[in-house]
Amino acid sequence: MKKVFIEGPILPNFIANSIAKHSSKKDIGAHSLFLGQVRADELEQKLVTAIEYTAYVEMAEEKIHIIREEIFNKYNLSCMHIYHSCGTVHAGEISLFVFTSSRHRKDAFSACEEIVNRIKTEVPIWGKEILDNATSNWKENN
Amino acid sequence: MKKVFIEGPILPNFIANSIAKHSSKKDIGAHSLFLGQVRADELEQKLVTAIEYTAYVEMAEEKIHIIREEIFNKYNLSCMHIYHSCGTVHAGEISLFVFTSSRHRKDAFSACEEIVNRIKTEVPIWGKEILDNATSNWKENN
Amino acid sequence: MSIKILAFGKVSELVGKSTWSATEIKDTKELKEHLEKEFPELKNISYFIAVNKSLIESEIILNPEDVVALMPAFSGG
Amino acid sequence: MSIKILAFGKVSELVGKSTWSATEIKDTKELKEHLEKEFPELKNISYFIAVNKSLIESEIILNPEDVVALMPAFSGG
Repeated sequence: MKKVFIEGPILPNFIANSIAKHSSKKDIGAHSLFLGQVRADELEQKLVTAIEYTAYVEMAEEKIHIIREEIFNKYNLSCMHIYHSCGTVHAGEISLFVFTSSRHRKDAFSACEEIVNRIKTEVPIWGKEILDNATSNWKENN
Repeated sequence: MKKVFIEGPILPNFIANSIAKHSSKKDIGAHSLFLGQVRADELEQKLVTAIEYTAYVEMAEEKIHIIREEIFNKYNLSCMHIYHSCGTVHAGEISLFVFTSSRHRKDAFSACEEIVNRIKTEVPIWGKEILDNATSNWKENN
Repeated sequence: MSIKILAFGKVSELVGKSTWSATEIKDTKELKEHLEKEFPELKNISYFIAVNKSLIESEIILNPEDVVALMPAFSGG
Repeated sequence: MSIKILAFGKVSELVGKSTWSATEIKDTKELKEHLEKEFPELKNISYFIAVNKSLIESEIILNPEDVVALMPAFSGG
């Protein structure tokens, strides 16, 4: 099964390397990338300084594998990459990276958005927001 | 008016730098990036090796400025960046980079896709496909 | 022979542990009753149960070696 | 006093130049007639006309110093 979890933030250079690897795939005309960045939200006058991510890793990897297969069957894609942070990711850093590539742009766009929606609702990952007074709050996806 | 045209391909490191600059914008939760890559299409048994882009630069920049304003009014975005190559871009290299950022993902996704569609249909840029027998063909967007 | 229990997120915080074993529990309904007796705050939050990495849609019998995960609403991304 | 003409893409290739001037042309209709007489292949392709960077939707009068662009269908991206 493809590696999904990355300890700590997903760095811009990692994303650049991932993009560069596709230059040899000459049937690709369109890439859609989604990056989820940790926001410094204000909760009852406290600022979020980081999110600590935990996951039920085995189940999450299985679920993401199923999502991969279903999205590959539904859209005409050349490539798909999904990475999620575990551990601490500070405000302003990136915790989710979804990358789809296709011949024409419509497939890459639609697949990328659908993968992000499914990861947020179907994959057992939890984010604990760390506040600037050292308290914490379990994040809830809308 | 913001600089749009870049001579030659848009490099992965340029994209990484652009991503990294957003880490100080702590109200951003979602980035959507589109990358257009030159395909090595086959035309009557000849392979496309590169596209030479020309533009009516002054009009293109004005048009992209208008698109920027309209998209900012329509969606709740924190940031928007649009770059297009001029000159020669080889197969496998990137010629278009659209980057939208927002608090929640829906705005970034919808805005990014709409900008790409509008650039392809409304902005005076032309691509000449260079074939591997040294002939050429004017590209047509569908 | 016992079942293995995993707790995540807010559930793990409330029960003060993330993995333990239990014996003599016949089904998921009985498991929840046991847990909510020991940790009454669990009644106030909603959580899903997965048995062997599959979310259950109704109560099911538990067998020895089953892995039961207690999972609050997901918040990845 | 003359108008400035810019040609792009396939139009530029057909006429063999990308920028030149013309005088005594009263409107866009007359400009097209002139061009298509000199370069008959232009009749076989479709192109838009922009005057001072605005696409025209019907024929318009040309004034001295106007910049007229002959533009085939766009193919950026």
